[in-house]
Amino acid sequence: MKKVSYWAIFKNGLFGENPVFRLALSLCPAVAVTSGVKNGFLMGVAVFFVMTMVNVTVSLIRSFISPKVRIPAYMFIIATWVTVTDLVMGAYARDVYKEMGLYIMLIVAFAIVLSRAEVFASKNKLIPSMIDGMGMGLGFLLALVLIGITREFLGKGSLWGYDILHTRPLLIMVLPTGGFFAMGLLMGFLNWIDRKVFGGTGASSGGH
Amino acid sequence: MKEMLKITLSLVAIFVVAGMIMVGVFYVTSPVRFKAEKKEKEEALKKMAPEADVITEVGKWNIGRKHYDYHEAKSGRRIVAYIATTAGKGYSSYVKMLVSVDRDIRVKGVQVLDHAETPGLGDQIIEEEWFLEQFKGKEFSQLALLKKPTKENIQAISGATISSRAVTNGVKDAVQMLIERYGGGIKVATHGVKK
Amino acid sequence: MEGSGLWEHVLTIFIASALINNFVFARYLGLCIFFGVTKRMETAVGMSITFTAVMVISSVLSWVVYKYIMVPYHLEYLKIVIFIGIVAAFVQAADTIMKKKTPALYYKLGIYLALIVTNCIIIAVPLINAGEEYGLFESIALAFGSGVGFSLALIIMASIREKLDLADVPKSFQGLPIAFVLTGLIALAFLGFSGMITL
Amino acid sequence: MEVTTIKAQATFSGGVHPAYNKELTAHKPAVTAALPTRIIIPLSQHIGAPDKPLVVIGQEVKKGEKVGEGTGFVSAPVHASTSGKVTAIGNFPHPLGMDVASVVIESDGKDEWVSGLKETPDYAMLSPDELKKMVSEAGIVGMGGATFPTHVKLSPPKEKPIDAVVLNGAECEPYLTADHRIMLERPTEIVEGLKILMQILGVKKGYIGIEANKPDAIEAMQKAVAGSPGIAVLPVKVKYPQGAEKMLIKAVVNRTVPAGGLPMDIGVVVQNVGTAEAVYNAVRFGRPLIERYVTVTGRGVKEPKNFIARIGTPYSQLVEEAGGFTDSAAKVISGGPMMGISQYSLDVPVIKGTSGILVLPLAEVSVKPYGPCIRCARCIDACPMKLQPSVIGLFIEKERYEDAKDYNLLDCFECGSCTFVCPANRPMVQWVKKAKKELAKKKSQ
Amino acid sequence: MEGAVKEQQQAQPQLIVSVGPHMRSSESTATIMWTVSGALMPAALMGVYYFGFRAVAIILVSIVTAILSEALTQMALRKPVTVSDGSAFLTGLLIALNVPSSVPLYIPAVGSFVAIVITKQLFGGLGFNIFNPALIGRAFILISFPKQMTTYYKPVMNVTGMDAVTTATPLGLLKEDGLAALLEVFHTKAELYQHLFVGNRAGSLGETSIAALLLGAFFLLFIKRYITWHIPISFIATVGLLTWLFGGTEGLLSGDAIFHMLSGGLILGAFFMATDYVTGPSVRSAQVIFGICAGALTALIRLKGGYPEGVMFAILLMNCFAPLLDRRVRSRVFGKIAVKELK
Ligand SMILES: Cc1cc2nc3c(=O)[nH]c(=O)nc-3n(C[C@H](O)[C@H](O)[C@H](O)COP(=O)(O)O)c2cc1C
Ligand SMILES: Cc1cc2nc3c(=O)[nH]c(=O)nc-3n(C[C@H](O)[C@H](O)[C@H](O)COP(=O)(O)O)c2cc1C
Ligand SMILES: Cc1cc2nc3c(=O)[nH]c(=O)nc-3n(C[C@H](O)[C@H](O)[C@H](O)COP(=O)(O)O)c2cc1C
Ligand SMILES: Cc1cc2nc3c(=O)[nH]c(=O)nc-3n(C[C@H](O)[C@H](O)[C@H](O)CO)c2cc1C
Ligand code: SF4
Ligand code: SF4
Ligand code: SF4
Ligand code: SF4
Ligand code: FES
Repeated sequence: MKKVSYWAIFKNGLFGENPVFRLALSLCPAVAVTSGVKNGFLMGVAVFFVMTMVNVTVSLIRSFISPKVRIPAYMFIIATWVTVTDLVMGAYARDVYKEMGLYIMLIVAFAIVLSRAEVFASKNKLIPSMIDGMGMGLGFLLALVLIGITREFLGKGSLWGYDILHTRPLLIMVLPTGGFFAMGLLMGFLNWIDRKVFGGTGASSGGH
Repeated sequence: MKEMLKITLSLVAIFVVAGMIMVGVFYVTSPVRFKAEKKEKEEALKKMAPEADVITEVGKWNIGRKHYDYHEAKSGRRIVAYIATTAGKGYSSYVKMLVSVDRDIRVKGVQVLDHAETPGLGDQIIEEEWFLEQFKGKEFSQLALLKKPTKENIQAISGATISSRAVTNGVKDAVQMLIERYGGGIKVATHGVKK
Repeated sequence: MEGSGLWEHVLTIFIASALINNFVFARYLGLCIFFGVTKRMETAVGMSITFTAVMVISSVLSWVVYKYIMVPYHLEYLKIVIFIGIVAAFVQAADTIMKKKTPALYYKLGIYLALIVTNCIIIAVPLINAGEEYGLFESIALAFGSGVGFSLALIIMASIREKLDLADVPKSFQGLPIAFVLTGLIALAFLGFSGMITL
Repeated sequence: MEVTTIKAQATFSGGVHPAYNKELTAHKPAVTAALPTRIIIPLSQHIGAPDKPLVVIGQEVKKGEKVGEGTGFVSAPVHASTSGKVTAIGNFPHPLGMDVASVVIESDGKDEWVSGLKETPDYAMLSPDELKKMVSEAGIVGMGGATFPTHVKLSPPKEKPIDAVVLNGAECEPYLTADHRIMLERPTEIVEGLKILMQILGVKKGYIGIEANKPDAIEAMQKAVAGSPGIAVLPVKVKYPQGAEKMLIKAVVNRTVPAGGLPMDIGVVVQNVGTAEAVYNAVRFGRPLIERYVTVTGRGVKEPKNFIARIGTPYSQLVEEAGGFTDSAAKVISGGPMMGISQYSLDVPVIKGTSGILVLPLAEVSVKPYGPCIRCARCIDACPMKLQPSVIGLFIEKERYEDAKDYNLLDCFECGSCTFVCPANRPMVQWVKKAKKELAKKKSQ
Repeated sequence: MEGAVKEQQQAQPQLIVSVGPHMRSSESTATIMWTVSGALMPAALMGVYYFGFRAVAIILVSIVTAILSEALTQMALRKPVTVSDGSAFLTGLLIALNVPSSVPLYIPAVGSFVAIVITKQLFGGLGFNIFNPALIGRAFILISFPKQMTTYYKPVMNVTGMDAVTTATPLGLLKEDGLAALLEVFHTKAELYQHLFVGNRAGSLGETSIAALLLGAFFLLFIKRYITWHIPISFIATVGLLTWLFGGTEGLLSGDAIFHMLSGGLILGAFFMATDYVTGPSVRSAQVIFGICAGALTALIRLKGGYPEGVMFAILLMNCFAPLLDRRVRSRVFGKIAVKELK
């Protein structure tokens, strides 16, 4: 395999194949927990942790696990790390957990996690795998924070819970409806920037 | 055959290691979580009667099929408040609350524990502080929701009448229950009160 | 009285999960699949059927395991691992059985089965059931209601997207972005159901 | 006869009401157009394979002499419409658009009939096959515009028994009055022609459907049919495209031609009134089809008129005889404004299907660009076939022909009602034509 | 002779060649849109009469924002600017007619912007939007500014009148406080119906005067024939039937159908918004289904929902289903059935 720099692997997750805006995977939390920046951030951290750990684990045991059973094995590994995250957040981050506990548990079903394990970590050494996991996780986190900022600012006039505008300009943005609007408009806007500024194709590959 | 054995062994190994990790994390975190949950509840109760030094659950009561509990708050030997968990049917959820009353069964305070009302509309029952504040000192007969400014009764938040009613009804149910248990001579005048 | 209360509750859960708390439009679940399979009506219909069936059956299995194994042995904290295991095992079994017994059906719906395990709504149903401590019938009502609601969402979306194919959508918004905005608009319309039922 | 006034409202569902503008020429008796100096006889004046020429350059021909002969069953011969010398055989402009192989005859001014035309006063004694042969030899094709060879229509397969002949005197196209005039001027010939058609097909029932806006024609035809058993004149509602055969059948005999089917599927043959007159001439006098009624009209000519014109007469001559263009003349249409075809030049000749030459002034030419479909459903209401032209149009615009077909594109007979009513001015008919071509191309590949 | 023909040819004008039909009806998209706007004028004028100068301001702001949004978006997308077709004007006008007279002016402006940019232009512009732009605009501002959007004034009946008193709409009164409260305000049922009919009651700008709305609807239905009965009549009749059946407090058949049919935005919605060509089905039978379902949803929301008025959400929900209806219900092609029978 051609040597690719760690930075390139990392950057790929952030921009080129941003899990939310580009791969369009794991969209549910992108809408569900982003009515505020804080929740978006913490969800991002949880995914960052799970992805990094899953990639590390899968990379470590990749030579040891038979390809025939690799999918169930990966699923099990993912479920393990999600359980760990769930337990930890349930104990130490009570207020956030109350609001988004369900979505933390649902990380187990995020296609992005399994697909990175399968596409990257199962074929790469420890360090690149870890970096890929971190890059993807961070890309996810960034996307969530971006959406969170948009929605919280427009919907509540605050950021991270700190009241800035002292009014709620567009309440709808914190409702599901607003989440979808924010996602769609941001995605379209990013595509536009990509096309105009970077000359890219500006397309989101859509869906699963 | 050897292949099969290898696969099985490797899977078992993963199961065992992962299981150990989970069990380990569970043993570390579960006491923390348990304590945190307990503390949260205690703090919530404590807020309802800051002057009390012990708050003890003394019984259960029902609204429909749901069970709620009530507590006595004592400062030393003296009962300073009765506190009940309660709920009222709101726009899209039951609004769960703690209600505390003093020995004359006048409302001391109302605290919303949990709800899923519409952000920006229904959640004004928390955001608009005057709303819960106005319950203080009200006695049972005053717990009526009005859609106009009032000092005597409870004023609804405009645009969130349904959530306001949820709170009022929940409080009323709890106060009525507490009157039945502790009220002695207090009359429960239900006529003329809009529900 | 208690009995009729239960059935009323079951019906309430069903309607609520199908319309008011619709997985897609109100709970933001199943979005990847939702956007993925609604480009064409056929796939949307296939997915609807497969999903509803898998959801109901796997939630029953999960309920049994939860109630009779996990709760008695205090293994609730393993619910993520166990539920995903149940779903995966069930899907695998369904795949094998269908391939053997009803190849025609398998040919139609088999491809969707493969997509199911990495979908959050399948796993969300047993998790919600466990969280709400629902009984068997309530669990089924939630699963079936969610399935019906999800199917409704898929079919509406597919029909709209087919129509949208003919429209001149600005380039940057073609595909997923406009689908998101569209979903937002549908969710806005579905707010009309809000407040009808309190759970 | 059993003509009832209630039937006057007989019609189909759908259709449109364009301004008819028939008053320009309706009251004007047809005049015989002057003998042209040069006559162009296209070898393709019918649906089906083009004829092969029977003459060579320099050859002298007589009026009524066959100059082109069909190569297959679905074809019809063409005849010289005056006497003279063949001066050219080659491609010449044709009112349907492309250049077409044609025989050009320089008139000798004598206008001599070919010898040997056989009169048959007792034609009622002839067998159907003999009659059919005469129709075929006379080169008669549908004169309602479709130019389908008439003898082919008169030879339905055995398993499709025919029980009624309907003559089409609807003339629903705005402006045109050729059929109107022929019904006023030659009613007996038309009725005799109808009887011949009925005899050929062995049917007992004949109908003549006429739009209710031609009371004089209805009266004339009623007089002509008086005493002829089994023949009725039926006034039908004034509405475009009342004259389309499926719609006329619906109105007159209240039968529905199956989608994708033909009138003969339900036992009906439809012929234009002009066709019936030509059939009579062919059978009674042995004369081939060499002239027809042509309306030259519109506010782009100075004196709108009805003509009896020879096949092959250049449009320019008829326009001249109608007083020439007005200053504002801008568009020349062969046929009526709904289904007619606009012309690049006036060099094209009158052919067997030419019912009119319409010249529109600039003010009446629509040049509005088309906009997006606002889904107003006017086209759906207007479509006599009850199609959804809006959807068909949207699909074709995106070149999704198969989807358009799924919405019954192929049942469209291009009447133009949808485009007429469309507020967004969408050119559905144009698209339909294009899509049909594309689909045919794909099929042949 | 040859020469003469040549000469004559040269004298020929340049002929215009195009495909048929060579005649077109005189209707255009613009005439339709402007005429529908015109048909709303009586209702708009009554709004001004009842709610005063503010109504004028709201109408102007909505319309101007709608037209500007349309023009600017089309410029940005490098499309021809088509504001003269009147559809943006109509959308703006409808938004104005659908807000209470008390709203601050930026609210209808936001509504118009969302209606035109997000609901219409983003989806490809005129003819391609899935949802009724004016109603999405209204739903958007209702959710975003719930307080302002549910604060209604009593009519002042004085164009410059500003000292308005807030009050509940008749539907709101019925829902929140019951029939008794409603009759407390309007005294008798007859008086209630009369107020509803002439429009002297709280409500959005253009929805209060049933008489004015029916005048415009009559014009569109019978004079211009721009709309057909299928959607509005099935819609209103279904609401009437269901509210009569289930709307009462004394069991079946005790509901007040007339009240429900005359109140809220039903008449405005049924005749002017559910009939939007673009966002409803176009086959007539599908339109009847559309109307009945919209009526049922309206009754359901009014009677069971958390919100007193159901017309807006009912139409928006049916907009979701219109493509499905279009897909399933097609016109019956002439002679198509006969083919089956033949086989
Ligand atoms: C989407 C939506 C969500 C709503 N959410 C709530 C809510 O959470 N709580 C509430 O009291 N009213 C809510 N409402 C408003 C109620 O339906 C009702 O209009 C309001 O409570 C009446 O209050 P008012 O009489 O003071 O205007 C909501 C309305 C809509 C359309
Ligand atoms: C839109 C449309 C309108 C028509 N109107 C007439 C008409 O008014 N008169 C007529 O003779 N044929 C009309 N036709 C042609 C008839 O359908 C049919 O072909 C003709 O009457 C058959 O007679 P023929 O073969 O003698 O021409 C119309 C066709 C179409 C598609
Ligand atoms: C108040 C009002 C304003 C109008 N403004 C315009 C306009 O700005 N542009 C326009 O094309 N038509 C406008 N019309 C409609 C025109 O009178 C005419 O009906 C329409 O432009 C049709 O034009 P067309 O069929 O030639 O396209 C307006 C009508 C009314 C009642
Ligand atoms: C009868 C009729 C009703 C209309 N109703 C609406 C409406 O309710 N809301 C709206 O934004 N536009 C309406 N329009 C205008 C136009 O159809 C609308 O802007 C399109 O949906 C934009 O593509 C209507 C047009 C007509 C002809
Ligand atoms: S377009 Fe009309 S006249 Fe021409 S062939 Fe078709 S049906 Fe016959
Ligand atoms: S389409 Fe033309 S030829 Fe046919 S009936 Fe109408 S006017 Fe006559
Ligand atoms: S008449 Fe024109 S605008 Fe109306 S639906 Fe048909 S194609 Fe569309
Ligand atoms: S041209 Fe075709 S689609 Fe249009 S109205 Fe005529 S038959 Fe219908
Ligand atoms: S994250 Fe929910 S379906 Fe993908």
